Amino acid sequence: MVASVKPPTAPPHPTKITPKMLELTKENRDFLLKLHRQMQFIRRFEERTQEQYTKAKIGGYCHLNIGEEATVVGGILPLQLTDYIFTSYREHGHAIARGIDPKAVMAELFGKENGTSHGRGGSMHMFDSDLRFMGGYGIVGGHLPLATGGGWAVRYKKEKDVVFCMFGDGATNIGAFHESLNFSKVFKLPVVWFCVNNRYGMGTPVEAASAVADIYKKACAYDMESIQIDGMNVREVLLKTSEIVEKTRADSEPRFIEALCYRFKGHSVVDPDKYRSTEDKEKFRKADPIVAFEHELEKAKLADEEYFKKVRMEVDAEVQDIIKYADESPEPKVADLYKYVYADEWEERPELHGDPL
Amino acid sequence: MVASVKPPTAPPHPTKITPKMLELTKENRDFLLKLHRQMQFIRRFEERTQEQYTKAKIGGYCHLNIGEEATVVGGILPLQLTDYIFTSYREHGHAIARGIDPKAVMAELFGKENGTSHGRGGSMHMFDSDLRFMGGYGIVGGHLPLATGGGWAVRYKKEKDVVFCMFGDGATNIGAFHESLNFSKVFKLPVVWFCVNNRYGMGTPVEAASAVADIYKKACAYDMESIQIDGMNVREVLLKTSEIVEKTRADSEPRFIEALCYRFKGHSVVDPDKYRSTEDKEKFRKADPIVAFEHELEKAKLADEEYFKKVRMEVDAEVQDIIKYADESPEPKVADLYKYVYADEWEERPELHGDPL
Amino acid sequence: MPEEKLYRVALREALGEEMERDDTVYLIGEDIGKFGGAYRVTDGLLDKFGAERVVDAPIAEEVIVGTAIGSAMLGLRPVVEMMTINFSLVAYDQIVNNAAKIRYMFGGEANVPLVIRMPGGAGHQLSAQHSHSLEVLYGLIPGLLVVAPTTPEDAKGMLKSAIRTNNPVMFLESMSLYNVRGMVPDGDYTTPLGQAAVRRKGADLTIVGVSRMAVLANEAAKQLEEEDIDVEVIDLRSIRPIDWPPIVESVNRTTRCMVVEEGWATYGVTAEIAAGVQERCFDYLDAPIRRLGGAQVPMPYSLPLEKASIPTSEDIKRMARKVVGRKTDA
Amino acid sequence: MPEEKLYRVALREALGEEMERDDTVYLIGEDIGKFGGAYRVTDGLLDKFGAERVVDAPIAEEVIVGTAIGSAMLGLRPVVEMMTINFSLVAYDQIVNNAAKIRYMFGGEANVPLVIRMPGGAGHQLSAQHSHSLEVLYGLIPGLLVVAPTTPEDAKGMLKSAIRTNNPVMFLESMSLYNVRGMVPDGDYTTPLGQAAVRRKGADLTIVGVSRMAVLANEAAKQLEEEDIDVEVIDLRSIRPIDWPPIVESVNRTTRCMVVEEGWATYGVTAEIAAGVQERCFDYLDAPIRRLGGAQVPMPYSLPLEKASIPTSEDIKRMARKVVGRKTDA
Ligand SMILES: Cc1ncc(C[n+]2csc(CCOP(=O)(O)OP(=O)(O)O)c2C)c(N)n1
Ligand SMILES: Cc1ncc(C[n+]2csc(CCOP(=O)(O)OP(=O)(O)O)c2C)c(N)n1
Ligand SMILES: [Mg+2]
Ligand SMILES: [Mg+2]
Repeated sequence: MVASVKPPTAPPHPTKITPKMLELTKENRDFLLKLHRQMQFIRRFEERTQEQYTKAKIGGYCHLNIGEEATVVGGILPLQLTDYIFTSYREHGHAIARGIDPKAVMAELFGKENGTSHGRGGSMHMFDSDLRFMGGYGIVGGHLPLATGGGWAVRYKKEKDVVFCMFGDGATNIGAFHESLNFSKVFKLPVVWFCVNNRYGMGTPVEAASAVADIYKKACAYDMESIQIDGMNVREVLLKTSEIVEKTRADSEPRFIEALCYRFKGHSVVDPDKYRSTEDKEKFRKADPIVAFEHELEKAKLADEEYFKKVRMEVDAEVQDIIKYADESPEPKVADLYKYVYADEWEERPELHGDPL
Repeated sequence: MVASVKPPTAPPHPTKITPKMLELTKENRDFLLKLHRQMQFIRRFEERTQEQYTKAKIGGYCHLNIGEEATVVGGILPLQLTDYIFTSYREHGHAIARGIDPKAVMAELFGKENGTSHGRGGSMHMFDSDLRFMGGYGIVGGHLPLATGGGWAVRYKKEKDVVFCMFGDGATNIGAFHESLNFSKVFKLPVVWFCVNNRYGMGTPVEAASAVADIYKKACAYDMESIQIDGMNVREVLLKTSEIVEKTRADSEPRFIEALCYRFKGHSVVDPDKYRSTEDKEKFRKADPIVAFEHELEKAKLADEEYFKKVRMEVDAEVQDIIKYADESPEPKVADLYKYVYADEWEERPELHGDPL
Repeated sequence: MPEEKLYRVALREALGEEMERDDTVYLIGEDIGKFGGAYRVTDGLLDKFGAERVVDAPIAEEVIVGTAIGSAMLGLRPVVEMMTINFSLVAYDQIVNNAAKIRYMFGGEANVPLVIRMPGGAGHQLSAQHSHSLEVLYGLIPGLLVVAPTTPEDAKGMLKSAIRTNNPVMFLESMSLYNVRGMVPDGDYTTPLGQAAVRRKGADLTIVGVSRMAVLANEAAKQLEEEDIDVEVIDLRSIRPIDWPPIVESVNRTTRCMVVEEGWATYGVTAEIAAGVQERCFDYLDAPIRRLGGAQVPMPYSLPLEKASIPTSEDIKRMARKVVGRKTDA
Repeated sequence: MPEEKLYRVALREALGEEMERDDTVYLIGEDIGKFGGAYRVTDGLLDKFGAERVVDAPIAEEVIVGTAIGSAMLGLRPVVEMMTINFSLVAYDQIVNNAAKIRYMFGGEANVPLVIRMPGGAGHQLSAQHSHSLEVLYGLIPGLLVVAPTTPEDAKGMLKSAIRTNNPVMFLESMSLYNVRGMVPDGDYTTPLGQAAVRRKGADLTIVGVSRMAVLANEAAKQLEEEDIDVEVIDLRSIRPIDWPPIVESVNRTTRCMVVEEGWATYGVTAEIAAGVQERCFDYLDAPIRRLGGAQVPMPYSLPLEKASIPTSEDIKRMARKVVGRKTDA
């Protein structure tokens, strides 16, 4: 990974999240405000990403995390830096929460050489091996078998890392989901399956696609511990995820988490989003995970509207800089088109390029 | 289908199996003895199939039903002739129990033109559209989506038929299983999923491959009614299957049955079967479904050893004739190699044959 | 009266008209109903035909295709939409091992009247997992018919033929053609499967184009006219079977041939065309048959890299000049 | 000392030796341990290396391949056994969309050192769903290396190379070769990937054979000697990349070429070879390049039909005579 600096917005990775750390007390103020800032940063990053898409600075499919920030920050923060993450195409926020330089994330969105994947991957394929961020993937459910393999490798090497695999509600209906959960349980792999149930797979509501609407119940077929959590509440996500992750680290048994949330925008930035009712959208808007957390912080007198405003301004300025950075970054060289297809000596074999004679 | 005559061994298809019909009483004697005869016929058919394989009259992979006769007869008999069956490669007995002329089954095994599939399919691919026997399939789990489609068509046409889908324990770990069960429940399709748990998929015991060893429990992930039955007891299989099938016919909700049994022979006729303990084999041999049923019949004084002997001799003679028939049947013509690849006018298009110029 | 229509609208009309004509025809796919289809081909059909006939399925390509096959065996005529050909790989086993083989392995006792529609192709920065063409994966398989229409007229007429045949048809659309306009005849008509179309007559060189590349080849041909290169353009249209006679007739006349596809040329569709042409036209050929395809890379996201990966009409012209022996550029 | 060994034993030795050399190498597949492998290639390895390194997996090809890929990204070197190439279609998405693309789509930041071994081919009356060759499905895909060794020596040496490279390798075995014997060098050796092998020198005709057909071509060539036809036989060995230099050198010398595969020739491996040879050797060719492949049908069970579906050395001879212009038979 080519990111130049570690992100200023990355929160500390505490050794272990405890209930105490999440209490709304003065002592915890720094930590709590960092959580808040992180969510706010991701929100702003995504809003500006959408804008840059409209300006044609970003292309392809582009799926935003807006509305899901509590699952993003709350899901990823409890992980150790030695843990592995496999996730889907809706992963800009995941990458940032993991500590990847947001500049590298934006540069990737701009298709630039200094993006996380050197501009080859784009929105759906962020990657960072140093941070064990093992990729965003575009085939729904297709990365679950890979996460299983991550768990296999950890167990094989007798290490104590956890593999964290994030996917949507829609992904739980595809065959690879079933094979992966079963396999992980049969071989006792240290994988935490983290389902971000935003209640829709594109235009299809979860209950129209899944025989059980409470996704966490699907784990019964694998005799796997499974919980459902409020994915709009960052403190709950953080705490419950941490508990599950540490249990899995201790006994190398896979576990399942379903985090209930809602995506505030269309499936991707070009989706006119006509299939959801205004009432529904309103209802969930009211439960905005950032606003809800701000209310908590305010009520506990840990911060006030002025502070939140300041944060919004600060992250806005940061994202401005990031966009500038991405915009000014270099494009990949066309001469490097075939670079990276093969490893080692195969990289340069011309017969593998198949150029016309 | 080219079967010339309906099989003498096919039992009647009663409108509906009732508990009463299965009581060990004089009144039921005819019906019960027909069940017995059917199982015995299939057993003998399979033993002789194995022998013919050794004589190289039969080739390819050849999977026998020996030991599983109670699931075969008990599973298929409760179906109406208008119901549909999709099954796997271990289906000679299934075809016979359905009422396909055993001569056509053996002819198929011999690769003859008058086999159920005109010699093109062989052991794994028996078919009969008149009897709605929709095929034996060779890709593990690959026919479950087809059965789902059968259920879809029945629902679409607003008919009252049931689709009966038979598969092994090993097949429940593959993705297509999950997708099919979920889909059938979401759309309320009249499919009965019938798992023949013979405790092994090739050399792999069920508990080494499946996170839950009680396969019927997997249905929980689809909120589907599911039962486990004794697959060594033909009366139980018949009764329970009938109940489930009729429920599904009534409400068009998919249901799941796990029938516990054991295969007495290797996975296929060439398998030396070294992976199962002698104790295990002995234990299950003692529970032989045919012997067990004979004991019941004897105890109830509905038949005696002499009768059973007579049946064995009779079915043996029948199978002899069948082999002779198959042996004397004509091979497909090499000139017909391309017949059946395409339907209608496409069948004869030479550019689809791709013969060398 | 014939009218100018979008390719996607022509497809929609074919679907709607066939559904009206035959109530065994139904559509199944992901987000084809309420969402209107990822590429809006099926937009409006749910309202017209209801949820029984325009089925929004779970994200589960294997059972979607399997359901279609199974129901086809029982007499329905399903039309599947795969959101893109890339996702069809998840259902590849169902298509190859079931749809294509069922008729044969059951000795002709079953039919699988099934259409699988799917867009392919690059040019939208969708990167490695969403951008490929892959026609050859289906062209290879006995038991399948495979077509790739390039005009609104063909899109409609061939889709109707595909729905009416009793064979499984892979109906390959191109993302980049959905917004193309063209005249569409009035009323009910069908365009036969299995036939190539000569798009332009010419004397110096035959270019056979696959899917969207046939359109580009036509553009290139127009421009080459100014350079006094008279190109015949054949739109392959049918990938399985290949319609050899017009190709052979053309090459025997022009004595030169090149073949263009958007996908990877090595082991691509163009390999078969080139191999087949040299077998059939050997004595007439004045130059080797050249092939042009996309760069042999998983499609990169970066705009300049993606552009460099897809054949352009400039690339076609460059190669055409070479094949006819003009040295107008390096 | 070099010794005569079975092809399957040579493979087994390669696996065992590589596992001893490098403890990141492990095997995963269905029934490769306790059962000993459907074709007994892995027999005995479970006892030697334990269940952690010889993994009996559930029947779930997608997660088997996915597990291998994921663990390879984390530094292990998995060797997958697919029971047959036919079942690999269930995992085709994982192979194409993940194994082959991961390195590229993540800009070179990940490697996938992975081997997938799988037997293909017909001749055992396994019928439509268990008998196909399908090499081209993998040959097409950038990011993969694809090989098909035909001798015990190559089987061992190439499998070792496959395990040692940092690229995903599709290692295509042939069911019908497992019992073939041949000399295998002593000790640790590797045979490079990516290279064709000239099996026999000749002056009249070049036959390029794919997988087992290279063996048959060799037999045919011996017999053709008696008819005074001097055939050069090239064993393709590497399906991706294709090793063009020895093929081109040979055809330019013999001026005639034919290509043989067991699979379907239309859109098959032979299409690419024929297309590529005519591009490279056009001025030297004295006859069209001919292709021979299996009958374009889902493989029938019936013995006479199956026999009629697979190229024989008689078929090769017949076509060879035609290519060199002998009219010894119709
Ligand atoms: C195998 C496959 N089928 C279809 C698609 C198209 N597609 C992309 S995202 C998506 C919806 C996924 O929904 P969900 O898993 O709930 O995740 P979300 O987008 O809501 O985060 C679909 C259908 C795909 N990428 N892969
Ligand atoms: C997708 C696929 N993988 C592997 C195989 C090879 N195979 C054939 S039968 C079988 C075991 C199946 O076990 P189970 O489902 O329990 O059925 P049983 O044979 O016990 O009746 C295997 C692995 C196959 N045919 N298809
Ligand atoms: Mg969702
Ligand atoms: Mg079993």
